[in-house]
Amino acid sequence: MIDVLAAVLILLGLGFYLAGSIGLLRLPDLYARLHALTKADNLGLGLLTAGLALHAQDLFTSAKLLLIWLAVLAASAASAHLIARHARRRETGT
Amino acid sequence: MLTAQWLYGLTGCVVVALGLRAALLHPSLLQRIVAINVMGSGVFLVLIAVAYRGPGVAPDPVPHALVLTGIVVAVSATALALALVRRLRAERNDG
Amino acid sequence: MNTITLLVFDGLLLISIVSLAWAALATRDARRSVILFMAFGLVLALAWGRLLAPDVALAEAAIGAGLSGALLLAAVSEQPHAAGVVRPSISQNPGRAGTRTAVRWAITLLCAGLAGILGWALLQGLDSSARDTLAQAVAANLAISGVSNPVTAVLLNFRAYDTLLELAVLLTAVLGIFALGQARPGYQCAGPVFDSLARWLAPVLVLIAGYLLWVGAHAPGGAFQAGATLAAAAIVLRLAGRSHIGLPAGGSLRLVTVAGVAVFLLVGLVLLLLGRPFLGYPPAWAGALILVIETAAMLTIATTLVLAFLGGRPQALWREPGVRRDAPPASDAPGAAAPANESAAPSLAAGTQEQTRC
Amino acid sequence: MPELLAVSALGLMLSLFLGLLRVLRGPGPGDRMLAAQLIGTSGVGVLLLLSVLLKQPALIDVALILALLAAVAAAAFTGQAQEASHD
Repeated sequence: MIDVLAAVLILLGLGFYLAGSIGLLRLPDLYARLHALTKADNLGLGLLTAGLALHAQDLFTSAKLLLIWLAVLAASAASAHLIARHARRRETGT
Repeated sequence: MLTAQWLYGLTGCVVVALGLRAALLHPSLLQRIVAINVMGSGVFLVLIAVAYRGPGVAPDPVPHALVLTGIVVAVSATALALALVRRLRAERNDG
Repeated sequence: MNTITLLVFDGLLLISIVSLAWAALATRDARRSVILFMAFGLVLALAWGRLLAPDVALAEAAIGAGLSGALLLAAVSEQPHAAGVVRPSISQNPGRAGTRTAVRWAITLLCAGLAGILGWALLQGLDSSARDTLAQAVAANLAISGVSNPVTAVLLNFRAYDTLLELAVLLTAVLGIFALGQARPGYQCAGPVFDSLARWLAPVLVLIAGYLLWVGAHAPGGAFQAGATLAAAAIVLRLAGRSHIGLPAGGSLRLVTVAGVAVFLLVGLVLLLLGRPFLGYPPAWAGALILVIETAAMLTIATTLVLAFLGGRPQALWREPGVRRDAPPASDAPGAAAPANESAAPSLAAGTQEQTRC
Repeated sequence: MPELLAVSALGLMLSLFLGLLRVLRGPGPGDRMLAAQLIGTSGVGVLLLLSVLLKQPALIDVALILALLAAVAAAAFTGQAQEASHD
């Protein structure tokens, strides 16, 4: 039962990853791509780590998986903000 | 001979050649430093491929230790080279 | 993983490695080159994981994909224009252009030939059966090395000389950097978003560094990976515009910079005095001695990498002895110690006296 | 389960590869950094799956370091971008 749940989570995560990367490739401009990337970062990796945490034997591993997700989440939020601001500054020429 | 060994090893050789060519020919000093790093990574790829013993078998730890040392030496050499570039630029601006 | 899946996986990974290496070196835009190089390091970390080299993967993730990139990006940002330090052109004379093209082709062919020879030698070596003697020697002696991670055993016991000399190389690099100029001025504040990120990222990195140092005895990890992670913590604080990045000032900074080599040598010499070979640990003590050496090495490696990121000698290092020399004549005044402290405190910023809170 | 993990690892490798195309294509530095971020996140996923597939629990630590340093890289990029816009 837990294995099935883990499998579903991992496959869902994979779907978000692929959607995010196809979006990054196909969407027209930086801001739209920024939007696509967050799908892969937040949901894709989140579902993947959730699935693997169910699969993991010990609590320490699960805790590390959670920390990985939080780290990527924070890094992607901060860097999306910084990249967008940087791009805007370049556009407005300040 | 394992497939992964020669596949990764030969890729390492290609990366060494790419790095060496750019280190000799690239006009920018900074990118020559990048090129030397790429070249080093190619060497590491060869060494780790040689150490590989197949899935589920413990690899040879000696090349791993060599590569670890190599990575740390490479970053310190890079730092020194960047300091040299910085100084060179300062001297040129003065003159 | 079955054979076909693995082969496709390897194929994608190797195409990524080669195309990133190519793209990083083909461009004339230095910043683009560095971003591509960082991606290259990241993909390499996957390759190390795939080839069952997690120790190397850890170091690559911390150094190759992280710190080298940060060092190079800091250097790029200082450049007056994105094209990098372009060599003065040898000649604009069109007559020479033909010769230059010929030289380019000759060098390209030379490199291709070298790759061919290297590949041939590799395949010969992989075919020969007389190998694994070192791996067997490591496996046979692992029990008396004091640690159970074979890579750590090689680095700090069987081939401890190499690691000692490696630390000496690091020290030489730091001295070279010191000799070349002053640390670059600090960064501007990255703003509240990054500041709050740094606020929790730095302590987590310090924690992970400690974990990697400890776990290195029996699992992948060790002084190098821990040192790089610790350095990353300081660099995050630096990038967030903090004035205190945890670097000691003055004499302590010198001590930490040489600690790795010093402790290593001290252990070796004491063992010599006790009648053992240089760095030939007694098996009962090996584990503890390795941990002591690794702790010192971690601090030295972290300090070295942070100083490398600063790109020159921090003013703290050179000013502080001057302050001490001046201090005694004025020491009858009770406030005399205060200015000395004041000049030492901002010097933690390593060359950025004008740093303010964000 | 191993088959599923292997296929997922392959899928994430594909996602990384698509990110690679965006890195190579650009056009702006922001796009490249974004794509590098995707390569990083996919790489973290690949490492997590490999750690189970190859029975190498230490690869989780590698993924952790990569995830933490992704933030450092982004900061280094924007830090230098700010300086570049300064002059």
